[in-house]
Amino acid sequence: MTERQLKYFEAIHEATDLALGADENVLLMGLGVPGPTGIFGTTSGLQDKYGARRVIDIPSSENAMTGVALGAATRGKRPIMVHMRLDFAVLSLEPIVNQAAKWHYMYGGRVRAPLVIRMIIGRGWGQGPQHSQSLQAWFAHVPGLKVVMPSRPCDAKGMLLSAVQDDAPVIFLEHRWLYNLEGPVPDGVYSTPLEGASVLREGSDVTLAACSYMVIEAMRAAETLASVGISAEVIDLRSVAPLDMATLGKSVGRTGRLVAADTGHAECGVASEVVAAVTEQCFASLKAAPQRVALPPIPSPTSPALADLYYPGANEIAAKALQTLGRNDVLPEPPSDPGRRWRDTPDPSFTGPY
Amino acid sequence: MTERQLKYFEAIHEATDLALGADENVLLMGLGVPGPTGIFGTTSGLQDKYGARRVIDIPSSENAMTGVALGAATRGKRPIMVHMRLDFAVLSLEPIVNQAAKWHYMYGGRVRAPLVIRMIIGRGWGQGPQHSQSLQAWFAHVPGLKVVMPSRPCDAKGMLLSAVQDDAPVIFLEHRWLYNLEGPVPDGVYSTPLEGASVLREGSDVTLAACSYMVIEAMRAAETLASVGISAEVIDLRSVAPLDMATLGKSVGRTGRLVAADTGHAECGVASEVVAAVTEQCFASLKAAPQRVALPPIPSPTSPALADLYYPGANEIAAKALQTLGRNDVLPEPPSDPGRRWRDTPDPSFTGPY
Amino acid sequence: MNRIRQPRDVEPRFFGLAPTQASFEGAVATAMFREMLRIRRVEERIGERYAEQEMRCPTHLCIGQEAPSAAVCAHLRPQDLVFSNHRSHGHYLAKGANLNAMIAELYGRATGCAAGKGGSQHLIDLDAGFMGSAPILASTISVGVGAAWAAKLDGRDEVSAIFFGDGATEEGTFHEAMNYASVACLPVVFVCENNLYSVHSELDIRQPPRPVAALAPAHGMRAAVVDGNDVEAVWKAAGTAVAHAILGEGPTLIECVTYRWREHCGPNEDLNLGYRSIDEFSQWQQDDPLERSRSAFLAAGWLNENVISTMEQEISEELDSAFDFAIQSPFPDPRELATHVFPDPS
Amino acid sequence: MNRIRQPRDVEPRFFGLAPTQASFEGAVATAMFREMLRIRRVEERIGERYAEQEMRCPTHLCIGQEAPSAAVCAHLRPQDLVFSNHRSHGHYLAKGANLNAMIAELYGRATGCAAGKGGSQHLIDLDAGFMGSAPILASTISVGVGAAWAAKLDGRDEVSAIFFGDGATEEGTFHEAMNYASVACLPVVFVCENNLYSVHSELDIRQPPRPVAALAPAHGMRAAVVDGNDVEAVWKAAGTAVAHAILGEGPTLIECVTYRWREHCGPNEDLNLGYRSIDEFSQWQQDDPLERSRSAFLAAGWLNENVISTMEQEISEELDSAFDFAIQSPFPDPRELATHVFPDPS
Ligand SMILES: Cc1ncc(C[n+]2csc(CCOP(=O)(O)OP(=O)(O)O)c2C)c(N)n1
Ligand SMILES: Cc1ncc(C[n+]2csc(CCOP(=O)(O)OP(=O)(O)O)c2C)c(N)n1
Ligand SMILES: [Mg+2]
Ligand SMILES: [Mg+2]
Repeated sequence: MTERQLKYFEAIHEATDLALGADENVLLMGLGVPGPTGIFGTTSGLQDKYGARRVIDIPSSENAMTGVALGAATRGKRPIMVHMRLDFAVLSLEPIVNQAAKWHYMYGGRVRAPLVIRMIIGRGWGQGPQHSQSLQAWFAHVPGLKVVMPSRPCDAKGMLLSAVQDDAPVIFLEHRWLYNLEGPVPDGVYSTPLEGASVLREGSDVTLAACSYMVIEAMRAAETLASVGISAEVIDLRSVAPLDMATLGKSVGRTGRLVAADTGHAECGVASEVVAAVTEQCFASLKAAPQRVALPPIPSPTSPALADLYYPGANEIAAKALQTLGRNDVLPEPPSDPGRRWRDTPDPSFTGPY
Repeated sequence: MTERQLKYFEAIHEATDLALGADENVLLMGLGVPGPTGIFGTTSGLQDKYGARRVIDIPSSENAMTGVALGAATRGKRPIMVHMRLDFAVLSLEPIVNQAAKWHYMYGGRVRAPLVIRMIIGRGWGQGPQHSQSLQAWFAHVPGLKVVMPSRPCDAKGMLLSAVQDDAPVIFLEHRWLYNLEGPVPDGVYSTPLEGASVLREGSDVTLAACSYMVIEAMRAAETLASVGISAEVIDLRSVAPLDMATLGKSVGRTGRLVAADTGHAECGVASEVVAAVTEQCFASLKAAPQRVALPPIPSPTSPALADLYYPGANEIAAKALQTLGRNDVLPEPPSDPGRRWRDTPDPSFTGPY
Repeated sequence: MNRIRQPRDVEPRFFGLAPTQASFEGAVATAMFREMLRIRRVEERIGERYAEQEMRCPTHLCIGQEAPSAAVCAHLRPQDLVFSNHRSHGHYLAKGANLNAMIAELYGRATGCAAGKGGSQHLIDLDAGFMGSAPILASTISVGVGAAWAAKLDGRDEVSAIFFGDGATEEGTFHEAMNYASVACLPVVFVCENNLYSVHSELDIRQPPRPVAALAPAHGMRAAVVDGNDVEAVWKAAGTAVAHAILGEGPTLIECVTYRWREHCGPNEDLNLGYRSIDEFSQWQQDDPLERSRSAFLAAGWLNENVISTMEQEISEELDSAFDFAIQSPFPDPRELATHVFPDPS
Repeated sequence: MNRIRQPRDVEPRFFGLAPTQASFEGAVATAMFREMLRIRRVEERIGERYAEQEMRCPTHLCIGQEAPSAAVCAHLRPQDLVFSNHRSHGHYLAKGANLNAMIAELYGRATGCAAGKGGSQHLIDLDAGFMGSAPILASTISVGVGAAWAAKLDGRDEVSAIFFGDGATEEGTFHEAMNYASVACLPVVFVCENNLYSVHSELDIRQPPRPVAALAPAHGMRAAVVDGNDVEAVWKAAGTAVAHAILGEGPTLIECVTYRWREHCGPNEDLNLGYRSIDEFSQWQQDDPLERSRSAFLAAGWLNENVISTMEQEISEELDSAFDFAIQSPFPDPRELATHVFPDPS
């Protein structure tokens, strides 16, 4: 195993670079993609390397440009489209959901639409109601889309490489707060399957199933729980559609307890899906009511004084885990920068690797 | 109680007529609203009665016209906007979800957006992948929206009247196959709350919780189950956001068994939400794994030969109910028109009232 | 403009586009006539048999609007691509796509061009360059632009012709797509079949009084509005548009003013609905594009009654066999329900 | 067009709109100068204090672009409405909205104009007719059209002025909104602040070479493109546009070509990023709208140095007290998190 460490955004950059290098048909498109800040560094320098035909800036026409990407995909191209915020991609749901997700099926398998749509989920520093939505549940609800939310640099790279190679449309969701986390990332081309969760920490008392940034919080919760003698298993869902029921089932079969944590809202969300699917399939194993940790049913407020109350984290996950165990230990506060007044930037105490 | 019977579409028409009559600020807008077929009869004659200023035809610009409705709503109007198919409203998610749902919150309560958006959910006769989507889960996922799906004419009328009076944006979803069902509808103005489920049939063995057209199928399933001695309680959710957890909890508290049936897909859908929320809150009451009845994770096929296999109905609900009871009775086929080769039009044997 | 009520209200206008100087002659004209006749007969036959309730899907007939399909596709080469909307039969047929597979698709059979999964609103025939049709208004416009973009990137000599109605031009994505086709200078011909109605709503309440074609120059594109029942006029405008596309000179919008004879969706006439007057309807019916070319081409000596009756005969036989094919084809196997959700690895 | 690189590249064009004949005189000019100066100083002060990290929200400064705000709002009456985008401070201030509440909003305080829930990207002041701003591109355009529609329905004499950037004009909804404003003949003034960039992407790669204003006639609307750093030119075009709106003569689009001095989002300069040249930047900086009117109005005798320094003094004091107000204001109470999700019954 290589010990090379990359940050999450570097892993995305490397995967994109490799994908562009390996196949002439791969295209990279998005407003600001070739620009000086390169979508938070994930696309920097790639236009210089691969040219303005393949790495292109586009008008802010999210709807039609998604249709354009779909059209190019049906003609042999493999576009990667990037949205700086998922919230902007809401304008492109018609081409994503009515069209791209269904073209293969509704034309009886005659057409393929190998399209990757990267969307960044914003958070913090007053991103507020229109720059921080985490709408993965919408995509996971729609047949024909694969929806992945890697939390680790190695998965970000391997899953992006797989996504580009897949002939289905893939929604690739990146939480902004993961961008500076570091972890080991193998060199060269490899691919990580687009389905399949990963057990990041083994444990026997309770299963913490999380996706994207909430995996970080779940890992921290597991630490805290360990300090009071509770052994938590942490599952990084990686893909939210399809869910890896085998891994979930195996874990809950052992622990009998489940906390599902998602970056989005609870109602009709990924946490609900995890709870519903596990309950339906593993009811006999469950020793306590499964619990959800998700955003409250409130739009995201801008003031840090409210945003701090809005986002659940390790504490909330740990508390729900205790609840499944019928315990009411007082948990130690997770370590945190004492100079940190607001929680609207990522906790500097956590930078990976994990 | 009046014994007057109205069809579902007549109830919608009557509510709209009353709302327009009661308040000058109520507007009715949508492509084809004043046209000769009047949105399947629900808007017929209303332009003649209330004039072309208040009952208006619009361009097929779903995005901007929703913004227009929002703007008018912020200035004291109470628009009712109509989409002939929910699938078309996908083009208007930006103004619905980023804007209308959030304006009251993100402007600190300064603005109100009393907006009703009616969307018809299509089905049958080869409506296929782009004319039959049932995406209520998307709306239910978003804070700031109220999402209702009445199944009975009396609720359609009472909830539409409430929706028009509510100062929040309300998503009002009507399944096309309900339109010709008849039921008792009180005269005059009344309002049915936008939250709160309704127990349509009492029972003690299993709870069937359904919304919209699936309520019809659940009622038929309850009949079938009764024929083998099983007493099913049928809950019409009516509102899918918020869910009426009190009614659900009370029922499952008695029956210990739950089947949740929705017209949409299972994954991150309303059926999952019902199962997750009930499990989280009523775990101790549950005697068996709750079950979901929903569309398979497949786009809607057009050929009747495939569509017939696609849509679950009373049989599937009854079968899941048996499963929660650990029984494997062979159920009688529900009565059906022998001349009916395909199930792509509503079953003529069921026309209400119920 | 608009207030087009009668065929003679259409006032041709050219925005930076000159109609082709190529002469419109016998063979070309005859082939177009035959295509229009064929489309008419296919649609009529569907109309006749729709009442049998064996074609169980929403079906939008293009009777009265055959000229743009025939005239635009006359310029397209086998490698060129067509994208279409809900009223797609004419586009599909004129591009040379498979009739049997189309009828079987309407009948929901496994042998349908979309394996029965699409129906009338989702026709496709990749072999013929008919790339797909979809009923969400304007939804295939950007997709067609994307196909043209891929062609340009790959240096393939391919033109995308994209058909849509006047209603679709009210969708913002149409503008976004025009803007990108223009900026990227793509080989696209946008074809708007303006039949004055979107379902039952007339143009005047939906759009300001200017030709749809006037939108194109605002996006830096060429355009023309022509009499869409005059197959020669459409052919002349489309010829230049396709030539510009082939020469790498970017996109063009052609607006063809025409008229739908049957109800919006379904096989019947709909004068009983009252949204259009009998007078208006009959004036347009007298302006029948098929009849206009028939008499003009007879007069020019390009056609004679014998040739026409041979055409009728051939078409009728082709249709008999297409409907037989459809009816004798099996329905999709139940296992097909779950196939094609995701592509198998290629 | 476009290839605007230097201020003098802007070539005014009028599409069916005549600039007002009203003369541009002392009091009007002075008031506009003062408003521009005030906007400049507010933005500079935000820029200075942003580094303290107490204004914790994305903030888009409009330094260099003050003229359109001042000139358009000079024509608006108290009952008229303004809708805005992410770069909203100038629009907010010029419409006479509350400065204290704006600064408190940036500081995330309970006394903010949106109770701290919105931040810089969601300003509002209903009392001043500032109806809201939102950062999703083009999202408030249709909302402003809807407000104008309500006014027309109710027979209220109200004009909606809607501000947005060149990037927003690439969104389809902008076209849909123009189409409807035109068809329904609504009292709207669309104001495009074309600063040649969308974040770091220049206009030429995003739009074909034509003024943004050329889009309007395609939708049956009047329009003009003017030098957006020339407060008089904007004022003259806007005057006619507002008058047409008031007279029930429908919407107008005014494109103001201008330039942003600071980074897209945040308080700093960004020449280090290299997406625009130092040369380009400094030419535009020399074309400072504030300096241009200052010298012109001094020359005309409408201003003198004393008046200006009084203005500076007043503004500085106003700012001191606004920042004091913000900093002394409480943060929202934790209970506020869950309020306003749904309105209480009215
Ligand atoms: C986005 C969207 N909105 C509404 C509809 C409903 N609809 C189906 S066909 C049609 C008419 C479209 O008119 P036009 O584009 O002129 O085509 P025509 O039917 O006249 O050929 C409408 C409104 C739709 N399919 N898609
Ligand atoms: C729908 C949407 N797409 C993308 C963005 C990201 N974004 C924020 S501001 C901006 C630049 C917009 O440029 P312009 O409209 O010209 O305004 P300017 O910033 O130049 O004043 C972009 C692309 C957004 N906010 N909304
Ligand atoms: Mg039409
Ligand atoms: Mg700009």
